[in-house]
Amino acid sequence: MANTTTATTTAPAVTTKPTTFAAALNTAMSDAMEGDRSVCVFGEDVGTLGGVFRITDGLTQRFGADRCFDTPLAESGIAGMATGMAINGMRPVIEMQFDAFAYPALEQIFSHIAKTANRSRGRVRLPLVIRIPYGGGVGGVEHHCDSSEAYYAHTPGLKIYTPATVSDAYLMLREAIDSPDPVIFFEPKKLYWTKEAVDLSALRTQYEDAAQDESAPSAGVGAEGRAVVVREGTDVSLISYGPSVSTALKAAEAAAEDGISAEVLDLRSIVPFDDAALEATVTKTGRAVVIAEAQGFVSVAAEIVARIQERSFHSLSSPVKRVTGFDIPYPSPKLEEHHLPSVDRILDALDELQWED
Amino acid sequence: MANTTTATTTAPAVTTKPTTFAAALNTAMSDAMEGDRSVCVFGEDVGTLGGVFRITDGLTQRFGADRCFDTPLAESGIAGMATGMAINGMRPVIEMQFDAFAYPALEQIFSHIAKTANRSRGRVRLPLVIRIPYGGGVGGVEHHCDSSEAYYAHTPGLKIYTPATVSDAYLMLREAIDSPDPVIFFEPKKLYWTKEAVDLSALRTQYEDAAQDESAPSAGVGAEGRAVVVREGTDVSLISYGPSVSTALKAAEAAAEDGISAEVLDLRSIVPFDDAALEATVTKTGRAVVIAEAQGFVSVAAEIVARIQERSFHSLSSPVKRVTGFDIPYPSPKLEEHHLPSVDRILDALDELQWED
Amino acid sequence: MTSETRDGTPIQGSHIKETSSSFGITPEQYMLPAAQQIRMLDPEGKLIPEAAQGTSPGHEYPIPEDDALLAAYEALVVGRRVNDQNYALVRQGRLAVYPSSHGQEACQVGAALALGTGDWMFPTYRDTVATITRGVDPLEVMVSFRGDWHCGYDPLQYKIAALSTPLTTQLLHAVGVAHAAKLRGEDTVVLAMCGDGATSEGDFHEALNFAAVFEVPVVFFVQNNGYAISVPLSAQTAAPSLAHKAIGYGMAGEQVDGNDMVAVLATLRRAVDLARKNSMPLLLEAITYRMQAHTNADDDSRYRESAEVEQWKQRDPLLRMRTFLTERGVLDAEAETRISGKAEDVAAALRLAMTTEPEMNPLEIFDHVYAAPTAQLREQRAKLADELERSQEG
Amino acid sequence: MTSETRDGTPIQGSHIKETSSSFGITPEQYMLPAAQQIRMLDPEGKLIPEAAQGTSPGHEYPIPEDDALLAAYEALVVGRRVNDQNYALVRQGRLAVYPSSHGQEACQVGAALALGTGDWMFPTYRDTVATITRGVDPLEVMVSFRGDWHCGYDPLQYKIAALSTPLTTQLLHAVGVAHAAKLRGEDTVVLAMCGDGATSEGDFHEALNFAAVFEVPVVFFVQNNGYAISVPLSAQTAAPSLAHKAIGYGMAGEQVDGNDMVAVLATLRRAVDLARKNSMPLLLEAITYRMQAHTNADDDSRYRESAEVEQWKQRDPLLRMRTFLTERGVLDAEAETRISGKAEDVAAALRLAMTTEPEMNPLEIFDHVYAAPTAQLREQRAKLADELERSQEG
Ligand SMILES: Cc1ncc(C[n+]2csc(CCOP(=O)(O)OP(=O)(O)O)c2C)c(N)n1
Ligand SMILES: Cc1ncc(C[n+]2csc(CCOP(=O)(O)OP(=O)(O)O)c2C)c(N)n1
Ligand SMILES: [Mg+2]
Ligand SMILES: [Mg+2]
Repeated sequence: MANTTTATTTAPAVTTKPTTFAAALNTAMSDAMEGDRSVCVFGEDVGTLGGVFRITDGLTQRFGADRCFDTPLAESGIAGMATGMAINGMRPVIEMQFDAFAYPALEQIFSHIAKTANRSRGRVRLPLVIRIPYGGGVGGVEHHCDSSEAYYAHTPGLKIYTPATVSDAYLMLREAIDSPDPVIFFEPKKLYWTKEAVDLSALRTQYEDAAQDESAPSAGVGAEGRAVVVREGTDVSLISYGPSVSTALKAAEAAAEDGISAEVLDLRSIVPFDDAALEATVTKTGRAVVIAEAQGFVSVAAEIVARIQERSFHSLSSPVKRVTGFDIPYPSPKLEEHHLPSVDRILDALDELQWED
Repeated sequence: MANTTTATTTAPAVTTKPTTFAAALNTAMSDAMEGDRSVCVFGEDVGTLGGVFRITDGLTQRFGADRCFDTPLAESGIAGMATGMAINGMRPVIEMQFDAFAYPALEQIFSHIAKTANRSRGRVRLPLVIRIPYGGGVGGVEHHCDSSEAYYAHTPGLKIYTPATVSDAYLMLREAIDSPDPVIFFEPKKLYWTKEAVDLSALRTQYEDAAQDESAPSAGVGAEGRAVVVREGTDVSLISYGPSVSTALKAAEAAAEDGISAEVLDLRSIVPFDDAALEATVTKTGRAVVIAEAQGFVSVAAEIVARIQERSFHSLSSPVKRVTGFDIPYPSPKLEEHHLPSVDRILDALDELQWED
Repeated sequence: MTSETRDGTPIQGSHIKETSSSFGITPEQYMLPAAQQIRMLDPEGKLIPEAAQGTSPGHEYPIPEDDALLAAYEALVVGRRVNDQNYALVRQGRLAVYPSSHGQEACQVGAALALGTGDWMFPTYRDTVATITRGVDPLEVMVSFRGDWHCGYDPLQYKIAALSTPLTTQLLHAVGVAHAAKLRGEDTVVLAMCGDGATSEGDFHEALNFAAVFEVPVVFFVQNNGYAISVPLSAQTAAPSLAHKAIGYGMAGEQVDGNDMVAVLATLRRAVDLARKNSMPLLLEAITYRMQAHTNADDDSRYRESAEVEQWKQRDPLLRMRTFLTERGVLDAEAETRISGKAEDVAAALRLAMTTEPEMNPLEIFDHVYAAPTAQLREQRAKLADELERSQEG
Repeated sequence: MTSETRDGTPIQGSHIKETSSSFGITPEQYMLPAAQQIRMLDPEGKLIPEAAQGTSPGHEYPIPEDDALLAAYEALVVGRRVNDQNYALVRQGRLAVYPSSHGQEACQVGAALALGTGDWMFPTYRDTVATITRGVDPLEVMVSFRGDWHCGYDPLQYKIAALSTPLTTQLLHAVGVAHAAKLRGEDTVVLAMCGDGATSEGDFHEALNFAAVFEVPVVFFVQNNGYAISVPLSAQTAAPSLAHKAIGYGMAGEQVDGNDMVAVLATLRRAVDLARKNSMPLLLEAITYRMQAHTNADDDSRYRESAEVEQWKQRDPLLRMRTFLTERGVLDAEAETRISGKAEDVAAALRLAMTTEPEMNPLEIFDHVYAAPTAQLREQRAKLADELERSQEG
């Protein structure tokens, strides 16, 4: 398992050229396919077209149509076939075209993918990855912008990863593909074309060296989860994941101008959940705001709030706040700005944290 | 809308004979069918057989196979056809045979049933009810004991009701059928054969009189939710719903012997959510334990904890505790006692509520 | 022993047996599509001699009357103009997205014109032109493609469901609408539309099966335009044809040249007729072609040769119909002028409408989630209202 | 124009064309089931003359060798004994639940015996006997029905998936197993089982379509036992037969008398053979009957006449096979004694095992959810361990 405790790579940043989140995902898949013949990629339009977001671009050309291929248009079929292939020794990486179009696969995911290892007493493991582009901010029409992570996170037996940076896109997808457990891999659509100066080949070496080094401590997301503090602060903790991390960072910057020092925690994996990191930051700051795009009711954000109060109650100087989407169907492109957690809304939440106490 | 603010009926209890939860549900459907030709009932085995739990027993005989009928074995089909029938003027009441067997219908439920009113700007409403037997405690095998309410509760556009008493089984199902919104109606399996001295014809009169009386204040679950305090107490609030209410009541009784006065709140509707009742009880007691059968992670219980701390933080003397199922697939009949919230586990939680403070 | 054949199967009880025997053929012959797709106009727009129209016993279709054909042509011209206008508006950035049915207009028009006013239609995101042809104002249909959150028109008023995006889900709603009508004794026919790719989804199967078991008058109309985004039909199915799927449900299937307006209208009309008369479902597969990319977000050069597209230009439904009607003496210069004038008016109205931003009240996002907003939504609404107020002040 | 028929459909590329032409028939004739269900033994157990076996060109089946038939008979007798023993154990309250395949044993046995050791089987909750026949210890299979949380046996060891309860989901897993094998160049055949009711689920459609498109050797074996709990086949489908569904996927379908051990084995063997040789899927529908209630929780008197059940007793697969093999001289008194002795041994082992409570460690419920328990699960495990400890003390 790769040692990736810090989100930024330690490789020399001298000549790294800007790399997109999409390229990082694409390279993660092709590196995994290169190293392991059992890794295969399939879904709707992932072959010739390279996916509607082009995340699988070039994989069919490079590895052949046996290893990256289009399926008939049926998501339950895709998930079910992946289950069978994983039973029979493969490591399928499947793509759901958009978040809401994974719903036909939910029975396969809830009743089989999540439960197979358990009901076979650990004899049959399903090392498969379900990639789901999720979230808004891209002007998508209805059914194309759901944040559906809560459905999966509530289901025991699934791991839930969601990267927020280009290097995590690479490292976490490699880790997901290598995981013996099924991983739902949530990709924030709005980050696909963001760029960072990241050297993918350095990351590859780092990941593969660590994976080979049996004696190295497993610092991957593994069984513990591994949140990272992406900005240090002392007054309040902003807890988020995936597409909301960048919003949290911007809010922290704005808050700094008002003299509030906000620490930003990127959860990275929702399952496993990193309670230690959460307790550490909240104990340090005494205040917290949880930020996520999904509708707030019965959401991952609710779970985070519950955990904070259960585990760090006496450290809290004020109630934990949530800044989430409203409890409505995802609104239209023209109105999504009013729905999504925004810097202003986070600042409003900070204002309400009873600083006078 | 019926005035049912208290869970117990005000009708004279003199000659009421013991009535089962199942009979209350059955009578609610047949009363609704009697009063409104657009009400129809369908699903797997609900016709000739009367359902695997016999909840629809006799409806086909009484109302004909046009109004209560079996469908082919396909849950997405059932939910999808119900959607179409509701579009075209009917009020379908459909049965999912067991909780986990509703999963094939989730795309229909999430992407259409929950969203149709909104995406048609309120022009097309779907007055349909999806009845789902749920929860454990009946020695069921795998896939037969899921508590899946979180999936639905997280989905805006659905109402989520779950009765815990025989009279609520009647009144809330009538209300669900009369609701202009789609209602997911969760029936605790383990209560089906419990009996209470309830006079169903008195409840019928009560419900129908209130429904006719336009001037009466709408005291149904309506748009507000309507939790009820089923046992008064002063030291701690036990918050629960559906199958866990009786466990909470037993725990309250046991706690009383230890000198702890526990108030028990039955939420009854998860959506809409009754924040006022929740705030009232927590403000009063200052301590709370949330009890639910479902796995705790990203669950309705998590939401309740989050809401309590958001809204009643300064009333709390200690962190809110959760007593829920573990984060595992529902275990086997022989082990379910170790998984389900038990009186002992609730008492343990009470012990941890920092009474010394 | 023959009576034991196919034990327990209910073919005796279905309308298929009656219907097929009224044609003097076996149920199997009736359910399986004719050996060739039904075609009445050749690619040049000449009427094909009856014997070569692809029909076989029980699969003969009468040619619609001239005025119906002229009305269809008019709708074709308007539909094409709407498609092309919207395509241009997308390129100009004045429209967010538009899945064009350019090349498929004969299917679009046929779908709308085959139905009576009491009938229902269930369209997909690609069926804007069908919706307009049935009478919805183009501006209303375009509401959602402009980026609004609702479907624009009133589905109950037009008896047209909101354009459906989750593939194939709407076919089940169509079955439900038909079933509700049947239970009330109404003879509503429902036309349920989907694409070739969509036939792979489980809901397709469940919808056809429910329709056949409940014997409801639903015409399943599959526009097989060769692709599901980038995926060609050959990667979607190995069936002899999509129409062959009908027999697995005890239903009749037929294949029609979807770029032949005459054949599309003729087959759809008969299907609607049979469905209504016998209260039974049918499956009609129209072979057509998506001339443009899936949507403006798509790049079709990645998965098909432009030569293939060029080839299909030769079978343009509009040109074939124009030639046919002109040669038949049904369409003259005057009518042509009137029709293209009408098409231009529709296009002009679309252009005009797109010059202004649609008016949207952000607070309305809370209003229709439930019949009455919950306390929770009222709270959230108040929060947004407060933000909006402050931002106006600020 | 003929070359334009069925534009874009890939029948040319599939194995169906080759296969059918090797039989000298058209693809359509090959894909559609023979006019009658395949049957080799009459209800009394007499061999039916070849001409009356229901075959038609391309649908002929050779009779399996005598020792294969004797082995099948032995498995039938053991299977029946297991069914009846478990039924009794349920009545005595020593087993929680048991969906019996009493009456369907010919299908159960055929499924197991048609496969090679490298092949895979995907059974449902009703397919205990098939699983045992393939070699799993009856006590292992019964683990879950006794109320444990896991499937008992090791699916990878036996190449038998855990009995599946969510209907039809397992057919897709079967396709995946076959596809993985195919990609590695292995010639594994996968037998995927489901009931008549299960064919209505969307996953049935998706599985057959995926199998046909990816040309994988999966034999879909539907045991049509007339009912899905209380719902008769006539309320499940209006198709001429379930086997007719094959053609909608470009697959061959066949119907067999599921209470005729000889015909079941013959048709399954050929299906497995063809699937392996041509890497293609097939659909086989066996007409059989569920002699007992759905499970012990069911009351079948609510939905069927006992006369119907009586009628089916006349076609008991075991008795038919015994008569046939005895008259053929394959089964003698000695063999009969040996076989019934074996069946009694199996039953005795089952009875003995059920006298003791299964040993279960409650803490194991946390151990297999993930390859390594998460911190969260370790915390919950510790909590339960503490409770258990305290309750032992208390
Ligand atoms: C359930 C679901 N899965 C995936 C998609 C994404 N998607 C939208 S259109 C499309 C292709 C549909 O092809 P087809 O049915 O042939 O219709 P066409 O677009 O060609 O008219 C896909 C995959 C969707 N809308 N719904
Ligand atoms: C998805 C799903 N829906 C419903 C059920 C409940 N159920 C269990 S068995 C059964 C009937 C199945 O009938 P059939 O497929 O004919 O198999 P049989 O029991 O007759 O062998 C039903 C409805 C289920 N197990 N899974
Ligand atoms: Mg298409
Ligand atoms: Mg059956």
